[in-house]
This record gives sequence, C-alpha cells and structure tokens, in this order.
Amino acid sequence: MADVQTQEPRGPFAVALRAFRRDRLGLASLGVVLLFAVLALAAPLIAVLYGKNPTEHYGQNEPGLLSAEGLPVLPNGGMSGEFWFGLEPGLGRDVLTQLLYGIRTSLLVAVAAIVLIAVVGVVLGVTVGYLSGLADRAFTFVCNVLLAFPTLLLLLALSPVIQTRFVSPGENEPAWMQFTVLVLVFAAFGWVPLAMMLRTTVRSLREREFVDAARAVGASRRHIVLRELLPNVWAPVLVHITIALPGIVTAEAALSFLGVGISEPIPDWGRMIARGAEVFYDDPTYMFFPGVTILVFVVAFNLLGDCVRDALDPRTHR
Amino acid sequence: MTAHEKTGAPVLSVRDLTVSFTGPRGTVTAAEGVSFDLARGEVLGLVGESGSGKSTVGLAAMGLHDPARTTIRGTVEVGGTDVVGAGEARLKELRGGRIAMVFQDALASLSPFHAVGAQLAEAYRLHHKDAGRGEARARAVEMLERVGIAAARARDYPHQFSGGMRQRVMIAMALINHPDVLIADEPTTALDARVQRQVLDLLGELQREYGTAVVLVTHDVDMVAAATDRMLVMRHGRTVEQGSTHQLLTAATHPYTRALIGAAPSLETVPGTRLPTVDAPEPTARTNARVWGAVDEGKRTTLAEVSDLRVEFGGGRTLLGRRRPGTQAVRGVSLRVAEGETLGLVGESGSGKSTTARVLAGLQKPTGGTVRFDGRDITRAAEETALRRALSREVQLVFQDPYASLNPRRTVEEIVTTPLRVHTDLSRQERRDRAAELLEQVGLSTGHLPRYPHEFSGGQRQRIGIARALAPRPRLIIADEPVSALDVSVQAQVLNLLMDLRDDLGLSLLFVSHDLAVVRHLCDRVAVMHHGGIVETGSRDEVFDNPQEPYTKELLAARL
Amino acid sequence: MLTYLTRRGVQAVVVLFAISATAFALFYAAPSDPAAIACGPKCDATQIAAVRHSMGLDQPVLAQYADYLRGLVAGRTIRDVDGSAIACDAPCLGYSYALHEPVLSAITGRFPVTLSLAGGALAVIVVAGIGAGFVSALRRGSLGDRLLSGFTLIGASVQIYFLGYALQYLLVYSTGWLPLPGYTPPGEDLAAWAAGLLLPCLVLGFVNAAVFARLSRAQLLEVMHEGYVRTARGKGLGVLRTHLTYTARGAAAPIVQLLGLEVGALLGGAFITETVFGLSGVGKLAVDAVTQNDLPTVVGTVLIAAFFVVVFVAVADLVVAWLDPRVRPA
Amino acid sequence: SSGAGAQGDDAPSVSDEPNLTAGIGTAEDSAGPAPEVRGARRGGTIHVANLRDASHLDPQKIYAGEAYNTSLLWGRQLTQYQVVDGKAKLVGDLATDTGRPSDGSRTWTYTLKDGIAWEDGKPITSKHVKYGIERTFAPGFELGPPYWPQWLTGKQDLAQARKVYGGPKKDGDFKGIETPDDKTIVLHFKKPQSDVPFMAAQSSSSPVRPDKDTGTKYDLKPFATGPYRIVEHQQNQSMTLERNPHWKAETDPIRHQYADRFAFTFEKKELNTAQEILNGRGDGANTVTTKNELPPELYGEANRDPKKKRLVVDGRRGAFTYHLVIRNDRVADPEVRKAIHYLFPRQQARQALGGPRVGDIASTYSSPAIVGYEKYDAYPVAPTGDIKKAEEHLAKAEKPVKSLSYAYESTAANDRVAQVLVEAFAKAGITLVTKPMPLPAYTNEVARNADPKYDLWMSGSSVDWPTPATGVPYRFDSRRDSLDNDPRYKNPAVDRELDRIARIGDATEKAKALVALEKDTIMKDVPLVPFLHQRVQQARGENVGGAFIHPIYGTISPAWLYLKKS
Ligand SMILES: Nc1ncnc2c1ncn2[C@@H]1O[C@H](COP(=O)(O)OP(=O)(O)OP(=O)(O)O)[C@@H](O)[C@H]1O
Ligand SMILES: Nc1ncnc2c1ncn2[C@@H]1O[C@H](COP(=O)(O)OP(=O)(O)OP(=O)(O)O)[C@@H](O)[C@H]1O
Ligand SMILES: [Mg+2]
Ligand SMILES: [Mg+2]
Repeated sequence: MADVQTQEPRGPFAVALRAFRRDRLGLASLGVVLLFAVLALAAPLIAVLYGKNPTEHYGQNEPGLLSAEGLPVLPNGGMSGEFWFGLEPGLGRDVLTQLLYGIRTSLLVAVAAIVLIAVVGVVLGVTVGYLSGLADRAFTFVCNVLLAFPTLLLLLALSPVIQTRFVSPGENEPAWMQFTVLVLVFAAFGWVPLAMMLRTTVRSLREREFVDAARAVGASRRHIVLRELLPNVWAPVLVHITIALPGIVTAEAALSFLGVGISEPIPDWGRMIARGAEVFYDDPTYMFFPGVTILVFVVAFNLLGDCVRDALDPRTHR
Repeated sequence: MTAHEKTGAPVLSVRDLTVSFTGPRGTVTAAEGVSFDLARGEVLGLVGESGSGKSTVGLAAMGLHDPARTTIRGTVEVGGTDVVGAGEARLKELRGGRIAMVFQDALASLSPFHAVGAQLAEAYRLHHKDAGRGEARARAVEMLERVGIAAARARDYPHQFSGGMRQRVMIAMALINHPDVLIADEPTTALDARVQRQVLDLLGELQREYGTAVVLVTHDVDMVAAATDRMLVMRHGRTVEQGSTHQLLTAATHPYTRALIGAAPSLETVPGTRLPTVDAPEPTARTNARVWGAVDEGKRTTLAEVSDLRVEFGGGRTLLGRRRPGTQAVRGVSLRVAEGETLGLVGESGSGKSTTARVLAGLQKPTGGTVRFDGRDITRAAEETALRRALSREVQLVFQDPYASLNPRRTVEEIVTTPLRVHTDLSRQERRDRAAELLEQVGLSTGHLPRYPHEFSGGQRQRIGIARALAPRPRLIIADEPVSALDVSVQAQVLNLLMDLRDDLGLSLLFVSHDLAVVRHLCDRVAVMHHGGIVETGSRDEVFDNPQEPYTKELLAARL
Repeated sequence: MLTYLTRRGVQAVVVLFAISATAFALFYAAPSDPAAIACGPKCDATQIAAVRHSMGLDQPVLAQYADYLRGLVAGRTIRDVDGSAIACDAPCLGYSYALHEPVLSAITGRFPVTLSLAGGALAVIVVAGIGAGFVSALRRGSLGDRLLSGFTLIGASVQIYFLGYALQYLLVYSTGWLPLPGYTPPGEDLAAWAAGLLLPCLVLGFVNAAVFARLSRAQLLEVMHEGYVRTARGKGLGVLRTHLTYTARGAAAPIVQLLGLEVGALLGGAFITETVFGLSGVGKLAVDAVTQNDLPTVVGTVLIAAFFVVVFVAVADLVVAWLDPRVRPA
Repeated sequence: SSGAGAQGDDAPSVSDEPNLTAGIGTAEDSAGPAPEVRGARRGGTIHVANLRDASHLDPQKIYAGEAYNTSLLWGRQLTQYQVVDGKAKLVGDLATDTGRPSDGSRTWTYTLKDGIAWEDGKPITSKHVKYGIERTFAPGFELGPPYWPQWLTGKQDLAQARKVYGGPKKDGDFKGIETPDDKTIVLHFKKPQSDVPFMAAQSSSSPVRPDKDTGTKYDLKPFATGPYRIVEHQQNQSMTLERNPHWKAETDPIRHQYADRFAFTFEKKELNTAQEILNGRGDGANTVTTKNELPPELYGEANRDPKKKRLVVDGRRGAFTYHLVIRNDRVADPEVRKAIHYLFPRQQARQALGGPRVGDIASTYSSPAIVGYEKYDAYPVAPTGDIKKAEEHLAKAEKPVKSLSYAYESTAANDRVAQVLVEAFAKAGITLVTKPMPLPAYTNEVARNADPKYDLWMSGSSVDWPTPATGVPYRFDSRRDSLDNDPRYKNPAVDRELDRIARIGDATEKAKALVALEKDTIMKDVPLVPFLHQRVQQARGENVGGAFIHPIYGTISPAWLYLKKS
C-alpha cells in the first residue's frame, strides 16, 4: 500500500494550477490577457494621464490635423507625439484612447455573454445529460435548429427591430440595451456547443460507477446532479469558456464590421476596422492598430485556452 | 506448456535494461537493470504486481517505445540484433517477423476499422513480400481456424467478437509469421476461467509446434505455475528474483515472492483464514477456517430474498414503433441471503451476476419477480426514491472498480459522509467524527479525510469504498467483484478487511465474483449463475467438493 | 440502413421546417414593410396599402406562411405590385420585389460564386489544414511542429476582415502581385476565374484551415497512442503507413463531422469574406437582403444556408459510419 | 464650387456651373441630328458595370435621374434635354418642339416628327404616346411620377385621380388626351400647367405600343425607340444593347449612336469595378459606371495620381440638395430653429462625409441647377458654425431647449455626421439624441411616417425637373401631407402666395416667383437648414470618350459615349 504523501491534499484544480504555473507560454498569455483587463479597467485613468478622450473630435476642432477630405495630414495616420497612434479619419478622434476603450466594449460583451453561456449551458447540458428520454430529444432538436441557423443574419435582422420597437424616439438607445441585446443573442446561440459537450460528458459520467454509488447510498437526483456531476464538469466548462471567449470578441467585432454592433460613440474595435477598411488605401495605419490589437488579444486568449486545457487534462499529468 | 528443446544461443537476450519515461511531470524509471536470457522454445514467466514494469520490458524488446519520450539503456538482442540501437528499417523486419507480441488489451489492440482477416493478412504480407493477396488471405483464414475461429468470420470486425475470440485473433496475428520470440502480455486477463484455460492451451500448443520462445507476462501466480519453465519476479521496475518456476514456487528466497505466491487464495487454501500480504507475509491472526454452516439452514432468518427475478434490457422501439427484442439478462433467479451469512454469487462474465446484485440494491428495475428485504417488498425501489432511500440504510454496495466508484472531484470526507447526510441529521462535525471513525475501521487515518481519490492506491481506494458502504451501518453489504480490479497482494488486503469487518460487525454479505478461489475462501454459501439463471446453490463445501451440475463441474475444472 | 436514412431525412425536414418558421416569424417583427420596398421611394401610404393588398401582404402571417410552405412543396402564383401573376414553380422560395426576380433564381444566380469560393476554401482546408495537422502530429515537438502550431494559432485568431484587407493591400494594391479579387464565370475565362478567387479562397481557407489543423493534430496525437496503432507497428508496418491507414482512420470522425458542418456553412454563403472581397455570392445576397428588409430573400437564404448545414451534417454522419464499422447502422 | 474633383479630359468643360439650368429650345433646336461630340468615333463595345441593375426599365415606372439617363439609350420622349458643352437645353425629341400651350396653358399640343420609328421599323404614332401616358394611371404604376394623372384630372390626390380613370386596360380610352391624327397629340388639363414641357421629358412621357405591352415583363425589356435596342436582359446579371437599325439620327437632336454595343454587367462590387477602371485592368479601359459612384476608398488615390484623376468624372448631382430638416411643429420656436442653423457645423459634417467632393456648402434651399436660381444667404454663418450666435438665439427662445432628437439612416458615414452634430449641439448645452436606423426602418419611421417623433433628420432630395415647381410648392405648402411637406412648415402667407403662383402659365415666370418666395419669406423662417448642393463622381475607362455628368440627371450619360479606339 503506497503511502499517501504527507503534503497538503491536492484537489484536481490545485494539481492543474501547479501544472499551469510551470507553463511559461501559459503564463505569458495570461499576462497579456491580464494586461488587457487592466487596460480596460484603467482606461479612464490612462486617458486622463495621456490627456485625450475617445470622443472628442480633435482633428476637426484643431485646424491642420485633417485634410479637407478628413484624412490625417501627418504621415502614418497622423501619428505624432500628441496622438501616439494617430487620428481617426473623418472625425479626427484619438486612436489610442479609442483602442483602450474598445477593450472595455469587447470584454464587457464577451465576459457577460460567456457567463450566461456557462450558466445556461451547464444547467441544460448537465440536466439533459442526466435525464435523457423526451427532454433529451427536445434538446437535440433545439440544438440542431440553432446550429443550422445562420446567427449573423439573425443579429443583422434583429438590431432594427430592437431600435424601433423597444426604444422611445426621444431617447438614445441606452448603451446597456445594446450590450444586453448582443449578449443575449450571443448567449442564445453560444450555449449550444457547451451544452452538447456537457450532455455527452454527463452521459458518460452517468455510466460511471460513482453515480450508481451515490444512488446506492440513497442520494436524491438533486444531490447527484449538483454534488456528484457538476464538480466533474468544471474542467471542461473552464476550457470551453477560455476557448469560446475570444470567439465572442471576434464575433462582436464582425458584427460591428457589418454595421450592427455597438453603435457610436461607444468605441469599438470592429467598427474601427470597418472604418479602416474604408480608408485603407489612403490611411492603412488606421486599420493596422485595431487589427493588430484584436489579433494579439485573441491569440493571447486562444493560447491561454490551450494552456488551461493542457493543465486540466488528466493525461498530461498525474 | 513445456518446451521440447532448449538449446543453442538465446533467441532473446536482455542485459541491464533500464527504461525511463520523460513526461511533463519529470522522469519515471519503469524498469531498471533487468537482465534475462531466453532460449529457443523456452517459456519465461514475467511476474509482478501492477505497474512493476512487466509491459515496459516487453515493449522494449519489441522496440516499440516512443523514442521521443523514452530513454532506454542496456541491450536487447533478438537473433543477434540489438533492438535498442537498431534503425527503423531493421526493426520493421524484426517486428512481427522474428519477435511478436500479444498486447495486453485485446480489444484496444485490434483495429476497429478493419476486418480481422485483413489485419492478419497484412501481417503476413509484410514479412512475405512476394506473397500475393490471395495467398495472404488464405494464410490468415488458416491461422484463424487454427485458433478456433471459423473461416467465415474473417470478414467480421473485432467489435463483433467476444473477448476470448479477440484474444485468440491477437495470438493468431502474432504467430502468423512463426516468430522466434513471442511476448504474451497478460493474454488472459479479463477472460473467465474457462476461456482463460482455452487460450493458454492454445498458446502452449502453438508454441510447441513452432518452437517459439515465449515471455509470458502476468501477475497470476497460478498461471505461471501452470505454463512456464522459468520465472522472473519484478517489483518497482527491478528484478526481485529469478529462477526455475518450480524452485521459486516451492522455495522462494525473497519475502516478496513468497507473499505474491501466497496472496492469491487457491482451491487449497483454508477458507476464512487471513491471507498473506506483501506487508505481512506471515499472517498471524485467525488461522483457522471459518465455521459457519453448523446451524441448520431453515432456522436462520432470511434477510434478503429475490424470487423469480427477471430483467430485460434495451429493446426500445424502431422508427415505425415496432419493438426490438431486448436482452434477457436475468431469467427467473431466486436467491436468499440469511442474517449474518455470506453468499457467494459466481458465474462467467455476462451471466447476470451484477444485474441481480443491482436489483437487490435498488439500482435496477426488475421486469418481473419480487424482491424482499427483511420481509418488506422492495421490488419498486429503483423507481421510488423514498423506498430506495429507506433501503439504502440497510443495504449497501461495494463496487468492482475502486476508482470509478469514487467521484474524483469529491474529497474522501465528502464521499464517506454522503450516506450520513442522506440518512441522519448529524451535524457537520458529528459526520466528520463518524467518517474518521470509519476510516480507522478500514485501516486508514483521519489525515486522509481532506484528500481526493486519485491520491490513493487501489487498495486504499477500495477501503474508502468499503468505509462509505459501512457508514449508514447497513445490515447487508453487496460486494460486486470488489477485488477483481486489484492486484493479488492488494486483493489479499481487501479480502482480509472484509473478513475482519464481517466478524466484528456481524454483517451479511452478498459477494459477487467470477474467481472461484476467492469465493471459496470467503463465502459460506455459493450460488452459481449461468445464462441468467441459477444452476446450483449450496453450502461452500457442497458446491466445491461435490458439485452436482455439469456447468459447475466444468467451471471448477477450468481452474488452473 | 434504409430506416436510418429515412429517420435522418425526417429529422432534417423537421429542423428545416422549424427554421423556416422561426425565420418567417422573426422577420415579420421587422419594422419595415416589403410592400413599401416594392412600391418604391415615392409611394404614399394609400399607394403602399394598395400594393400590400395586391401582394397579399395584408393577410394574416399564418396564412402567408402556409402559402409559403405550399409554394415550397407545390409551387404557387405570386402577385406582383400591379396584381399581375408571376408563376413560381416548386420549390418556390418566393419573389423578391427588391431584386425583381424569384428568390430561387436570385440564389441560383449567385450560387456559382459561393460554390467556387467554398470549393477553393475547402481545398485549402483539406490540403493545408488537415495536412498541416498531420505533419505537425507526426513531427510533434519539432521546430516544424512549433512553427505550424504558431501559424495555426494565428490563423484561428485572425479576423477575415482584417487579414482580407491587409493581404489585399499588400498583394493586390501595393505590389500588384495578384489580380483584383472578383468572380469571372469559369466557362468564360478559366484563368481569370482562378486568379480572381485565389486570394479570397486562400484567406477564407486559411482561417478555417487553422481550426482543422489544430483539431486534426490533437486528434492524431490522441489516436497515436491507441493500442491498435501500436499493434500495427508491432506487425512491422512503417511509421508513415501506420499513421495513414490506422491513425488517420481512427482520428477521422470528429474531423469529418466538423468538415460536414463547415461545408454546409460555406455553401450557405461566407458573409464576411464575400463582403470583404466584393463577391456577389449567396452570403452577400443574404446580408443585403437583411439590410433592405427583403423578406422573401432573407427567409430563402436562411433556409438554403440551413439546408446545406443539415444535409452536410447528415452526410458527415454517414461518412463517419462508413469509416467506423462500430457505428454503422444495421 | 470648391473645384474638387476632376473632369474627363475630353468631356465638355463646365465653365459656368451656376448656369447649368436648362433653357428651353426652339423648334430649330429640336431638329436632329444632335451636335457631334468632339473627337467621337464609331464602333466598339462599351462596358457599363454597376453594382445594381436598374430597378425598372418600364418607361412609366422609371423615376430616378440615373435611370432616366440610361434609358435615353433605348427610349425617347416627347421632349428631352440636349446637352452641348455641359449645358442643357430642353428641346423637342419625338415632338417637333417643346409643346405649344393654349387656353391659358390649360391645353398643350405636340406634333410628332416624321421618320420616327420603333425598333421593328413601325412608325411611332400619337396613339402610342397617348397610351404611354394613360398607363401612368394604372395600378402598379404608382412607382412612377404622379403628375400626368394629377394634372389631367385636376385631382391632387393620386388615388382620386385614378378613380377618375384607371388606365387603358381597365378604362380604355382617356378623354383628356386627344389624338386628332397620327402626328398630333393634345393634352387637356383642368388647371393652367406651366411645366408641361419638362414633364414631357420624363420617362413616363415615352410612347408604348399596346401590342408590345407585356405587362410585368415589359419592365425587363421595353421596346426601343432610341438609338439602341435591348437584345438580352437577365435581371441582376447582364444586359446587352445593340444598335437599333430603325433609329434615324436626323430625327434626334439629343442622342448618339457611336458604339456598336453596350454591355451592362451587374453585381460586381463597386470598389473592384472602380479599381479595374482606374488601373485599366481587364475591360477597365472600356468601362464606365453609370450608377455606381466612385467609392470613397479610392478617392484619395484618384486625387493623388493625375493619371487616375483624369478618369474620374465629377459634377453636380443634378438638382440634388441635402438639408437638415427641422420638424417645425415640434421645434416651433423660430429662435431655436435659428440657433440650430447657427450651430450646424456644415464643414465638419461634410468632412465626416468625405470632404468637398460630396457637395458644395449650400445657403439656399433650391439647387443652383434650377431655372430661376438666385444665390442668397438668409442668415450668413461660418461653415464651421457659430456657437455665440446660436446661444444668443437660444437665449431668446421662449422655453429653454435641453434636448433634440436626430434620426438618420444608419450608415458609417451618417454615424459620423451624427457625432459631429452631437459634439456641436453639446457646445450649446443641447443633448442631441441620435436615432440610427437601417434604411427600411428609416423610410418607415421617418420619411413615410405622418408623425415621426423626431426633431431633426437629414434629407437628400431633388426636384423632378429643373424648375422649382416640384420643390418649393410641395415642401412648404402647409396643406400638403407630411410626405411632401416634411418640415411641417406652416405659413398662411406662403400658402396664399403659392396659390397665386400656381396659376402662372409660363414655366420661367413661375420659377422666378417661386425662388423669390423662397428667398424672401420661407427661408427667413428657417424651416430647414441648407447643407449641401451635392456632387457626384463616377469613373470612366481610359478609352471611353464623351463622359460627363449630365447636368439634369446627375450621372454619366451613356448616350454621349464613344470609344476612342475600338
Ligand atoms: N508511456 C509511459 N509514460 C510514462 N510512464 C509510463 C509509461 N508506460 C508505463 N509507465 C509507468 O511505468 C510503470 C510500469 O508500467 P508497466 O505498464 O510496465 O507495468 P505492468 O507491470 O505492465 O503493469 P500491469 O500489470 O498493470 O500491466 C508504471 O508506473 C507506469 O505508470
Ligand atoms: N444496461 C444494460 N443494457 C443492456 N444490456 C445490459 C445492460 N447491463 C447488462 N446487460 C447485459 O445483461 C447481461 C448480464 O449482465 P451482468 O452485468 O449482470 O453480467 P455479470 O455476470 O455481472 O458479468 P461480468 O462478470 O462481466 O460483470 C449481459 O449480457 C449484459 O450484456
Ligand atoms: Mg502491463
Ligand atoms: Mg458484473
């Protein structure tokens, strides 16, 4: 009988954490992700220190910055000591602060959506996985429908409905409503893969003897779902979340690119890229910054997702 | 099997073999300084508990370790070529041609995507370059028939075969090119006694016919005794002892060897005695046989009883609403367990033992028949939560796989206190105290409470499972093959524990197993199951010493 | 087998039915009026009402939906703005007043573009994506593997609209190495067709290929440790042949399934790629239809997109069953 | 004008833009053939690449400058604009002159020329013209201009007018139009109509031959009277025109027949088409766009590279104007409207839209392209706005203004303009609530809504022909519905004056009176804020000659085009 080590008991997450801490790439990507989070939180502070804000039309208000056509006069998109990343063509807003505030938009939508997705996906996936039968068939049907439905089209079609049906003419569409709609729609489609994955996981977990063991000691269904099954799905849920989050950031930007994302004047990367696409022959710099920022952000997140998965994968350690 | 000829230079010569794996969690040395020679026609038994490095040595001889993650030192010579340093081209010729292997898990080792005949034919063609497809197919079919598989089944896929048949396909594939050396890695685990016997006989026959030298990897001492000339005992990657089989079996010098040999009960051991383990090779307490059968059968109070139990699985309906035929897992079983009695349920795989046990535990809904516990009708326990809850106070299960039956994401404390939460209104602290007490009872310590299952060894895990079963102070414990996933030495520990608890707490026990020796060692009464029905019931001695039914006789005869 | 196929067929039809109903309901909530679109910018309310009536848009939604379904199965007659009849044969997806043509013909007219784009992208996915995954898995840990993994990570993270524009700027605009992206019917000029689609296919393919490269690498690595792969090597089979005949087959199922989904999605139109490269495919048609609130076209394109997804998911299931005898339906 | 934008090298030079207005030509002017375009050659195929196919080809359904312009290739009307050196003159087209009024302009008489024929060689008769005009009454033709039914029946409400007569298929012969012989057509109006010669130039005044009227299909392939005929038209894909052998140059004072063929293609992205044209790739050198405009992406580049600049054809977008409309009944206080006028940062807004190329900053309601135009500035203000003045007016307002709502069609450019307005209004302490909507929603909620709940919106609009007759009297007559009078402007004096002017029988006189009314009364009330007189840029291939922006229709007119080499 091998003796159990005398050190602290190590839960599966503690084990994963230790594995993760040894992963230099993982730490680096986590660093980048955290940096983005910090930048998002500190955006107003940075803006104050830097002396610019994301909404003022500097280029229009100060002569000599933009040409009559609205293009930055200085080369490289108007980059200067004053405007580090240059100016937005047309309105002449500051690119750096727009980018900074853009992180907030992306992160807010993505994080809120992912939380909803996790909740809905876990509840539905685990429950259906455990119940099977009619619930399972209904679930599979709904999933099939949602999978085959072109999400992007739906979002495109939905935005005017909301703007005209739910907002009174005398007021701006409140920012929270824009965010809520986006988040809801992302969540409405985003839970499907997670729930389907969890359903499969739980179905195989259900066959594991420990579920029988719990039933054998007289545990209720609730106990089995909440205490026996749920703790076993956190790892795949965590992995799913870290991998799905950059997908939402990307999708949000894609929507703005197609013209139905978060609207002016809330800074948004996708809209910046769309504007960049419009002027990219004249001012490629303007597309470069949001394009590269979002790329770095998503790469870091995907990398983090990979590393979290590796760390949680029982096969790579134990 | 005994070799007819053991002369000339060794066909396999292993010298100072050290194998270590590098992984993300550092380096594991799985074999260290292993040396042995194998002469033509000789059979070497490679014995040792799980994880002792047996398969590692076998794979090293084949040169099949992943070079990126494995460091191999020493030499492994096959017919004059050192496998350790050889290039891929040379290895391709050796593998399957001069040295072949029957891998441990036959189901996983056959490609699920190709028909078995094709897999065999491919093996033949790889070493007979000028053989045509037709010839290879003919050889494959021939070889399949040789191992007792009808030619017509050559087109079938592995999943359509039973475990024993798959194992035979593996053997046919390994021998199709008449290799000099065959490494048979636990070729009979997961097979029931009868099939085990058939497979071993076949292997011996072929080995004699082709003069193949065999390394027989196993942790089953009985099998070594029956089939090998020499044996090599491994532990923690090192050689413990090496010598002729006869000599080691009768007069092993190393205590570990002795413990290993003694740990498995045989049909000759005295029932109910404490078994030797690696930690306690010379057991002291309770050396006498359990005497239980003295009281008259009829006078005992019946605790649990099933009568005319029927269980049918599956079926369901087709698209058009037609019923599909289901599996008749249990067809009219009647059984009873008396207060304080240990009933053994034996039978080959798939005979319906587990299903019966699960019905009794309220986990499986029967299709027919009645189930009673302590006089109460509990037939509907699987559907009625309240009934099952009431039942689970008194009947508890110990499962076969100690790892699968413990939730990996819950601590030992949570696992052991779950029944207490369900059945008592003890406070958190009281539950913890009781859990600590239970752990002590099964030979673990309070310090283990906050740990997770993966931090324990197999034997310890099974003890946790037993502690959980004991928690609500049940009157009947159903143990469904609680030791078949364990090593012999660990098996001995768990059996000892069960016997101790039975004596201390006066538990009744339904003990399900396919291992006749274990059942004989532990049980007072035995029921033999076959094809979903009970063929014979009787006291231990009646059944083992004087079996009535042909099936029981066959089963006993199959023991090695 | 036959029952299996029937069951899949029935399932697919039910899913498509649900999608058409959802799409219909959803776009009916939209705040604008197809009659207004048909009538033109200078119509006043009474004129629009007249047009609405002559087009049958003043009937209850359910009746209109029933009409739609009938048209889908049996064809129907649609009334133009002036009340004159337009015959629309089954499968009738309705008539687009914004495009002045039947929706089906609008879709089939643009389908060659989408098909070419999807085909090219698919070639990239299969050759570069799955190929890269294979090479990466075989040479795991090597420099090549790490480079490929980095490359696919970027591919999986980059935005088509960023990459598309950046490459257009570099390869078309600045250097002139590649011709302008665009669609020329292959029957007209094969070389121009290929040249015009090269960049869009590469970009769309690359981004999707990255996902496949990652998936196939992970799958292959997983299967490589399966017992039967070891058995194959134990027989004396070479590394490459083992992986091609055994590992690849074992790894195929999830890749094939994802591929099915992907083919379906690609054939339904690549909205963003078509927008970025200015290709008038089904995706662009759908996006334009949504922005113009061209209801029949929207529902039609949604249905077509869903149709392809449903069909190819089913096809993928069949392929998986064919690949793996264990899941073959009896 | 700012002079931004470029002219085709061989296009007629536009010397004096404010005098673009169409004069009315004489009978001599109306005789063919059209004055040759300098340097023109015959032969070759001209490619026309547009993203969108025309929404209508049926002459009575066409109602957009660009479509009028293109349809000149195959369709002829009673009158049409002859353009020489960029100057337009209204002349008789099928008719021998621009029309002869009598009975105080209640009756107009046209005489058809000799030698005019359909594409199958049969002569065009007055019956055909009559039939064409009658079609405008029929259901399904709501799409076209409403004037013939309104004028001929004297009913302002189109629905009423159509009750009087419901089109040739339903009600047969219409009594208000007489055709005493095959050459003469007499139109009888209920009230004096001064602008008949201009209306006679609209596509709805094209003849249609009853035996060729294929109903809905006629919209795809009308029967030709012009220099080209449609040989093939696949909706949204392609259209091919070939020479019409029965068209005679000597009967047509407007059109030319230089190229052998016109090949229209659709659905290619504007940017790609423009790139091909500017870089001469593929068929680019022989291609023009008649509907597509030069994409903003390429504007900077075309401006930098003189070679490309030559290929960009710039001009005024007909009589199109772009205004910030104020809903007068919601913003009833003239002081607030004046404040808005001063706040509006025209220059910044134009910069956000793309700069001077999008238009010239306007101070008048009417476009300089109309007859009788006069430049004036009711309340002069710097193009960047004048916060101080605005605040002064706000201070005079009866109630302080906290917030105004601004609806617009949500496009990226409009979003930027909205932000410009938000910033400017904020400077005067007004919160501008912005309501972006996609086009269909915008049309429904704002443009078509009898009661939109918004204070401000942008409106681009044009008169139907180059006199103010379809502008001022529609937009500022309080008795008209909100579709016409979208600012909901209400001034009884103006209404009275409009009634007086309506009775003037001479187009030029009437135009002068209307402009005077606009200048002296209406714009003093600031019912809307003039923003831009719009401009347009289109691209033509290196090898395409004769490209200029048609002064009336505001796009490149294919009827003047030729290929330099073929
Ligand atoms: N590929 C590998 N990577 C890392 N460790 C390994 C690997 N293969 C085996 N091991 C470790 O090496 C040790 C010996 O393993 P091996 O499979 O040889 O044992 P065994 O004696 O065959 O056991 P069993 O009877 O259970 O088959 C074990 O501790 C195992 O965990
Ligand atoms: N959930 C199930 N669905 C369908 N068939 C089942 C199910 N569980 C068991 N069976 C079938 O019922 C029969 C009896 O199974 P059971 O598990 O009781 O056998 P067993 O005697 O315990 O065998 P083993 O020794 O392999 O554990 C077998 O043929 C098995 O295939
Ligand atoms: Mg082993
Ligand atoms: Mg069992």
